[in-house]
Amino acid sequence: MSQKPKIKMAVYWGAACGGCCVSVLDVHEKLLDVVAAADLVFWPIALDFKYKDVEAMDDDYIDLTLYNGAIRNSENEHIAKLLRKKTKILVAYGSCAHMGGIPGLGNFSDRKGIFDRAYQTSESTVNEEKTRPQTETKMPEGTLTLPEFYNDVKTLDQVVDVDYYLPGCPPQTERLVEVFMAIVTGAELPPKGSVVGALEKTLCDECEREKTDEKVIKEFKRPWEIEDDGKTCFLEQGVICMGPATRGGCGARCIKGNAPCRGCYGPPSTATDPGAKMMSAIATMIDSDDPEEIEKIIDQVVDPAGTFYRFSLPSSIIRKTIV
Amino acid sequence: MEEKRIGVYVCWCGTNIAKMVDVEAVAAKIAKLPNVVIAKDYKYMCSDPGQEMIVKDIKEHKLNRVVVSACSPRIHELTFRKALENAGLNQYMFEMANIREQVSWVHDNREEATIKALDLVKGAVNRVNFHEALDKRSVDINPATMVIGGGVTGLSAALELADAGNKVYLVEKTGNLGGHVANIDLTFPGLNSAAEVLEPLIYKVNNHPEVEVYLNTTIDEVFGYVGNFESTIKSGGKEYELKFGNIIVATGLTPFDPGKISSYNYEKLPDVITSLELEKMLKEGNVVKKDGSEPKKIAIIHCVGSRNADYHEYCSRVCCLSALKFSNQLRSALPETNLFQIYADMRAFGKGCEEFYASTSKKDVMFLMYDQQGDLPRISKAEEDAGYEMGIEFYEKLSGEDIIVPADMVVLMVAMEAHEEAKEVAHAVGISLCGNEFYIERHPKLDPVATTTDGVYIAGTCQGPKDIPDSVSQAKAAAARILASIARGTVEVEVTTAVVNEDVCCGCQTCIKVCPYTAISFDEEKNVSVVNEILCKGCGTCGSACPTGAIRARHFTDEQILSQIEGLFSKEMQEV
Amino acid sequence: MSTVVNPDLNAKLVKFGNKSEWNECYHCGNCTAVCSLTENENLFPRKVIRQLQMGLKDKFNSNIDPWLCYYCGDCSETCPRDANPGEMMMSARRYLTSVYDWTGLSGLFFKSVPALIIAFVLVAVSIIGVGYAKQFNLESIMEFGHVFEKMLIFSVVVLILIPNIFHMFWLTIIKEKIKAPFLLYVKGIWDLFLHMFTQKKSLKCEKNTFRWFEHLLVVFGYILLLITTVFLNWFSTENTYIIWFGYIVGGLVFIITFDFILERVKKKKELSKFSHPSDWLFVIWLFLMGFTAFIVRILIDTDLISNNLWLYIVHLIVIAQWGILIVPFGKWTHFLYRSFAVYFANIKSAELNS
Amino acid sequence: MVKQNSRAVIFQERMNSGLEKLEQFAGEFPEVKEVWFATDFSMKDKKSLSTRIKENGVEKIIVAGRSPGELKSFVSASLADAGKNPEDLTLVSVNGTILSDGDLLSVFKAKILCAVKDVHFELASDSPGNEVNKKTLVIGAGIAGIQASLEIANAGIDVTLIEKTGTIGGHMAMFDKTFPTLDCAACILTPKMVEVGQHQNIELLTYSEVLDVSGEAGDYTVKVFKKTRRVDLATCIGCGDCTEKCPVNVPSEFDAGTTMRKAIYIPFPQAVPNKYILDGDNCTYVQKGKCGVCAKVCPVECIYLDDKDETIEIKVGNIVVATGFKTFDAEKVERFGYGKYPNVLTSLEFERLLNAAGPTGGSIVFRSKDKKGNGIFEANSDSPERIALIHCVGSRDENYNTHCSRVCCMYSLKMAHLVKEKLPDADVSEYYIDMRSFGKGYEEFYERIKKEGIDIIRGRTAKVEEKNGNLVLRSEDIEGMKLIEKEVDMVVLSVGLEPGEDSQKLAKSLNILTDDIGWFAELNSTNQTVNTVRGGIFVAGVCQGPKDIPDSVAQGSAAAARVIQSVINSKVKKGLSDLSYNDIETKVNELISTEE
Amino acid sequence: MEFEPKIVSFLCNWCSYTGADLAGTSRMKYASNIRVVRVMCSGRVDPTFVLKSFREGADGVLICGCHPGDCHYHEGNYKCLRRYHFLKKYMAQMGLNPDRLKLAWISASEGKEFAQLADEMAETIKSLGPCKVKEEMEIFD
Repeated sequence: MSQKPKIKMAVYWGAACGGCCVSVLDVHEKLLDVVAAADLVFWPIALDFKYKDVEAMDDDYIDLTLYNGAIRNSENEHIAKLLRKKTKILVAYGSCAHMGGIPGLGNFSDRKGIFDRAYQTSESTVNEEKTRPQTETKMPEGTLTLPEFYNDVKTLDQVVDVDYYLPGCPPQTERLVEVFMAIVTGAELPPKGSVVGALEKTLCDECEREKTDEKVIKEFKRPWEIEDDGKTCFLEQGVICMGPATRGGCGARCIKGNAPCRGCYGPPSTATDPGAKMMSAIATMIDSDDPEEIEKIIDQVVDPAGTFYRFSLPSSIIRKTIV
Repeated sequence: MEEKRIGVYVCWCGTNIAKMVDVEAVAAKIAKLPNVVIAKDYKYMCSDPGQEMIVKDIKEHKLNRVVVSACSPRIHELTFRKALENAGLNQYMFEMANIREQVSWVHDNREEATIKALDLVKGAVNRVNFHEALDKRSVDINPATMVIGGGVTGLSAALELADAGNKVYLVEKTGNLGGHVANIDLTFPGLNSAAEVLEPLIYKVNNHPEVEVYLNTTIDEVFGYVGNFESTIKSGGKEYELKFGNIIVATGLTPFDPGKISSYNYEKLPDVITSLELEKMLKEGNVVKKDGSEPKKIAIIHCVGSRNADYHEYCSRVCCLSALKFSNQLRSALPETNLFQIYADMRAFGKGCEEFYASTSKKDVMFLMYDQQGDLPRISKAEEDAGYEMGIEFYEKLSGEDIIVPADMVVLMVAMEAHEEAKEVAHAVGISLCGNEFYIERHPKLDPVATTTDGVYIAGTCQGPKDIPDSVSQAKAAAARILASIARGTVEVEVTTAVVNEDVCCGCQTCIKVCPYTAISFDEEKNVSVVNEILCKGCGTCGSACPTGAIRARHFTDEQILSQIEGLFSKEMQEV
Repeated sequence: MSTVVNPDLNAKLVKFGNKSEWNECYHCGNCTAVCSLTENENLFPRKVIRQLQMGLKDKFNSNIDPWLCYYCGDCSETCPRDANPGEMMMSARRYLTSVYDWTGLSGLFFKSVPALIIAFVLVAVSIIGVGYAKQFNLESIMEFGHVFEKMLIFSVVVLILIPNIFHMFWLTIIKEKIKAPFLLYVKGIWDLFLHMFTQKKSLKCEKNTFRWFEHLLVVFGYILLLITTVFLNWFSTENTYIIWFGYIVGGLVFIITFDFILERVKKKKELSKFSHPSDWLFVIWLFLMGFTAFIVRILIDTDLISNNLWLYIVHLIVIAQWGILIVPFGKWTHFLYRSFAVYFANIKSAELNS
Repeated sequence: MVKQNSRAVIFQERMNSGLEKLEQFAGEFPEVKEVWFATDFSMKDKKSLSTRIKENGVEKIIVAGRSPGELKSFVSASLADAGKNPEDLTLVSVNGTILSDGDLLSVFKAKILCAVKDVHFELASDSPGNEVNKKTLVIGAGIAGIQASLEIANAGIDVTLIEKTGTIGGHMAMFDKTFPTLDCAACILTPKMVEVGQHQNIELLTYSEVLDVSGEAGDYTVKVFKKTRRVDLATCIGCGDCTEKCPVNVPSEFDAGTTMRKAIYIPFPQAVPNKYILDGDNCTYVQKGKCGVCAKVCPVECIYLDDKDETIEIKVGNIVVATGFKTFDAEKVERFGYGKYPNVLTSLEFERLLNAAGPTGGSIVFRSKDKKGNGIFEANSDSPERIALIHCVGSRDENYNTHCSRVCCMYSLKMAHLVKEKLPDADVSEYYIDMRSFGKGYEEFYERIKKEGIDIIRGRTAKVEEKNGNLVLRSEDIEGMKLIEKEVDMVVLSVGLEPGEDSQKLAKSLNILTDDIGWFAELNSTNQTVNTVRGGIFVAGVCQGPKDIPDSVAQGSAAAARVIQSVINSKVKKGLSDLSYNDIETKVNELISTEE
Repeated sequence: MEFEPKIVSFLCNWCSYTGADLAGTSRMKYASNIRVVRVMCSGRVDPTFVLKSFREGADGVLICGCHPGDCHYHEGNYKCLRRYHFLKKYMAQMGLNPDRLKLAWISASEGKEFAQLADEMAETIKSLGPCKVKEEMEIFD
């Protein structure tokens, strides 16, 4: 292994919580293997690199970039484009880069709405001058710049060409290692655009809860409203679980923790829009033929868009709220 | 991946389409779409030369997909699919755009209609890109047939089939065979005994080695598909598992309840009776009033419950002639009695019927015309000394007079309604009803006995009001279809069923409850759902319910429909 | 007010010659439309058939439409049901004649052939009786004949015809509540006589020209014969002009009536297909009248009359039967009713249109 | 159970024309006590019969006669009055329409036998039948014949379909739209025609006629006259070069004479077979030996001008007769002026005029004259503004045809609608007697048409005359109580249906019966509407009586059912005329013994 | 120019498509804004199709199925009904006027009703104005 030339690797953190970077660190002692096989040429959270170092690199200099986070502002976009240029294999790492993730929920509002809320209307804010972040601020010392806060949140592949997707919020570390090792060992790589590090089948396949065909819902329940025996399928208990429309590969961790799946691994290849698919499936389960009763039952789902598109709003068909 | 080569054909349908849609422009623009190799317009695509043109082009231009933009696919999809097959192309590599029923016939702005037609064709072309070859499967036909309904239609159909040596299960809801004809005394226009027709039929059916009769039996549910149906029926406390290849539905009619028409005072005035009640009296040779005396004046009112939007808009087809028949019989039974026919249009259309009308009119019957859509006649009790029991007051159209018809007995020619259980039977066997609860045929002209469900045929009055000869004709026509399929031995079944992609199915089992035909079951071993393609009728509901997208509704896949939607809006050539 | 329909009127009509085949009528309206004489105010024959079928007796009795029909036969020829509306109209006229006749004899004679025969025989016997009383003296019989004719004409007109016309007037105008100004009646008189003598209206039926001409000749022949015999005393006159004139008109009457009889025998034309006894009587007696008068005058001129007195008695019998039975109660009345019907109809429509 | 000596036979009247023997025959049964005649009783007095019933201890009555049903209610009332079961009564119809010749007497005797023995005649005359030749002949390729052929062929049975004209399709192919759905006739028919043309089990003999039929049920030999087309079906490519060059113009039959065709022609563009025909009767070469230009220009040399007609023989087991109808000749009703006034049209002509594939491409125009004075229709002529449609022309009229033609009301409504569609401002009026919209969806269609601004007037038009260059029609508006004298530009006569010209001849050669009008007689008007008196010969469609398309189709299929059944059984049932009295007597005894 | 909306209409093969054909055979005229997509059953209509239609530029979506109880496949139309209500709620949340989506029952005999529905739908959408989804998504991309 050591005979082989080390690959060059970058990790970047866009609009995300940082969990993904942490998940890289979660490889623990295996990090040593990684380091043995790869040179980390750019990883702002762990090592001190400057953008201009990257700019200075030749094109395709980097062998592998794990980009996590969505595209929220001009900086995210700039770096994404820059890394794309310098990288052979660009991996959208984690739900945010993959589908928009939690930051993607920002698409329920727009820049103005977010700024108003963050800098004005939130209960703890006092901002009588109505100050807002500006991309340029002229100071005596010169001009200060901030990245531009975009109106919408985008996924990585809506900005640049992506080679692989490694889903999860965060991705299972084991999966990362598998993928990484595959690249390092020069194993045959899946076709471009594939989702790696996840199963083709959805979560139910991994889920150990008992499933029957008795999926009829008379009343939607929140997880705390049920007395969970840890064995029965959540859907059969009236709890919305995104499992059926979400790729497996995570090891059904949430389920094992007696929490329903929220869909961070994203849809299988056969479902274009996981939210719509799940909405369809759940609606089908409603046990009523009476329009009024149906509406009543549906009203128990307070936030369908947020529920079904928790991780995937910017990658869904209707990517944002229409104003 | 094979190269997609699409041929598009735009039909003029004479002037039907061409008048409202610029078919030449549509063809010219479509020709520029990606993958479209050839786009033509022609006067009648469905005609022999039209079909030959497609066959020729498929061979010459190596087309592997065809779009025809013409009338409704309900009319000609099969025609063109056959043409494709003749050219050696899989028949599912075809899509139709309906620019007649849903464009040229419903719009009156040529420009808008052309834009719409263009959109629809674009949709079809986009869709056909994703079509895949599906192979027809044929299944063996179970030569047994279930006939539902033991009236004259059901009996005739059963015998026609059984006489050819095929098993027939005849299921009758009541305790007797014969249906409504059993209550009829004479038939028109020949004044022959109805029993002479019915009794031999019943005799033959009861003594036929191939016919099993189940009385007092109803059908709850029928499973399966053409050639291989099965059902469990309960008869006489026992359950029978029946397997059969075809079904003839002949559930018949129910008479209209004249109590709904208040001005007739049915059941309030003692001697206002229905045609059925008179039929019974004639059979018993005893036409009398409720008080036992002989009526001196009898009036017969036509169109009771028919030809009036408040009750039924349709014509019940047999009442005019039945009423004339009654006149003849009453003249024979009560020679001195005054007879009145209160009618709307005399519909003596059958063979020998107009002549029967003429001969009846010689028998001292007074014909009076009323407006069956306007103020209906009012029947009221006459004054004590009037010399008659009831007066029927209405406007007489042929004389322009308001008149009162004196009557001791009034006979109401009640309309035919679809049987009250038609709906349940329709559900059990999977056929549809038209607006007035009669069964809908596959094609009102060319396929009056077939339904949209293969292997299920309708005959007799359950399809619409009919007299005995027409019902029997239909029974035999339905039997002909079945005999032909039995003679062939196999039947091709639809392959546009749902299919599970086992690589994707996660075993959540959402789909299982969705299927109304219990065609989906769960394979514990593989942890996937499995579609029984023979039971599946291809509705595609499971495909929409499947959260993973593992179920594909063949020929109506997500991909196909989504691309069709894209096609509808594709920016190319929006303007005409 | 609604009228109660009456299925029995039908049976009544049958006795007036209607074979009841009109009940086959299915009301296509062909007869009315094919008729050249029908007008919007007087729709026939279908409406008349309808009234009969439904037994709307009052309406029917007040209906003058049957008189406006001149029986060209188009309706019967083209009737799709062979309901024979033309003949039905004829029967309707007979029936109406009996309705107008206050004595009721008209109805009796139309309906009952025996009654008719008895009446004819009675008249003949009476005349023979008179002859016997006069001891079969030619001159006194001829004188009696002459006076008798005048008396007969006067009494029939005064006692039967005028009251019946008034009855008709009452039924068709008064009862129908037609209130026409007097002037209209005066204005219409010319038309009345015009139609009475010419039957001008029947010319509207295209096929009728020849028949109209024949009929016109008979009418004039008959009237002139009447005048010549009754007022100019043809049998006794010496005036050569009158004698020749009498020959001409007498001949005219019997020749044309002979043709009428032939036609009825041949049954070729629609109107001659069916003949009621009253039709036969009418044409035959008209013929006999002309014929016997003609022969009697020849006998007078050849001085053979005294040996053939019986012939004059026959002539007188014919005249008497004609005058007593046919004129007041038989088919002769159409001469009056038709023309009055036209007269009344004109007044009616003038009133309705004003 | 047959009780001795307890029944009476009542004859409607004294029998005659060779049937007198029946009276004696009926009296000879031990079961029969009395033979009476209806004329002996007063119909107005029930007692006149009921006392005789009581006096003679009669338990059951058999009524025989031309139309015994007319007596039925009187007799059952009398039975009831006498305290007997009113349903112990059998009607035996003894009338000539069952069999016109042959052994009439034996059939009637057999009927009386059955009635006396309490056996249903239908059961007694049911025979197992003869061996059947599987091949089937269908005569007439209109919609009924096409339907029957397809049904039979789809069961895997070989069918020979004979059509008199050069193409299959019949009258339906000439129509524009069909009521009440208004889908175009071509759209629903041509695919069926294509299917017939391509079906491997159907042999199509167009331009052919049946000359003679011999043999018996299950084994018929049919002589077929094959008129020569003079064009080779196999090689003709349907290019039309020949037609272009042909100098002869004759009225086109397919277009009901509304336009001209050449002597070498194709009936219509969608014809099956889609090949040309040389009409020898009108071809200059055939008639005079000159011309022959078509053969010269034919690129594939498929025209054989000297071809001769031939007669072939085929053997079949079953025959389905579906020869259809001809329309009433409107010239017979002189007062409508058809043939005299150019713009009085028959409905069939008008149908072609409305047809998008017709001579005018679907535009309604006045009749014009071509160079030779033929009255034809040309697309660019003026359109009429006032059109009247007259129902029941030649139907329901004792001067012409007594029967109702069943389809005219509906097709007239359809035409009125189509006129409104094509000429929205046109004044369209219709004159009818009774509106007979009886079928599924028909009444609804009528209601719809009523709302389209068409004058639908109850009242038969009496005459059409020309006044000042206008057509004037005269009708009574019965419901409006007025006379109508209406000026119109065009009059369409809704002509009725009549039996085809050769139907009598065909009936003779098939040895089957026709009714008074000439329609083929069915065995039993109630439930044997496709059977004839001869086994293995079935009738379908309008040749049995006027019918609309769905009813014709249903009957075509019903006839097919009979054929398929016999082929599956390898046995064809005998017809009534194939059975003798003894056959039936044997069967009666058999039935009685199984009862016991 | 007046705003001419485009409306995608999903019709079930058995009732509604036949009903729409009937409108044609009866020559009833209606607004030309409807673009029909035939499905076997209204139960086949996946929310994805509806969202996709808006995404591609539809201003309204009309789903038609058999009347309750009349579904050719027994109860596919009920499945559709449930999805329809869910979709409406989702649409409201996404700033799409739920009136842009309509579910109606059209039987095979209701040609007239279909024509009326088409007209009504066109009117409704016209009053709502153009749907901005496509525009917004184009800006987004």
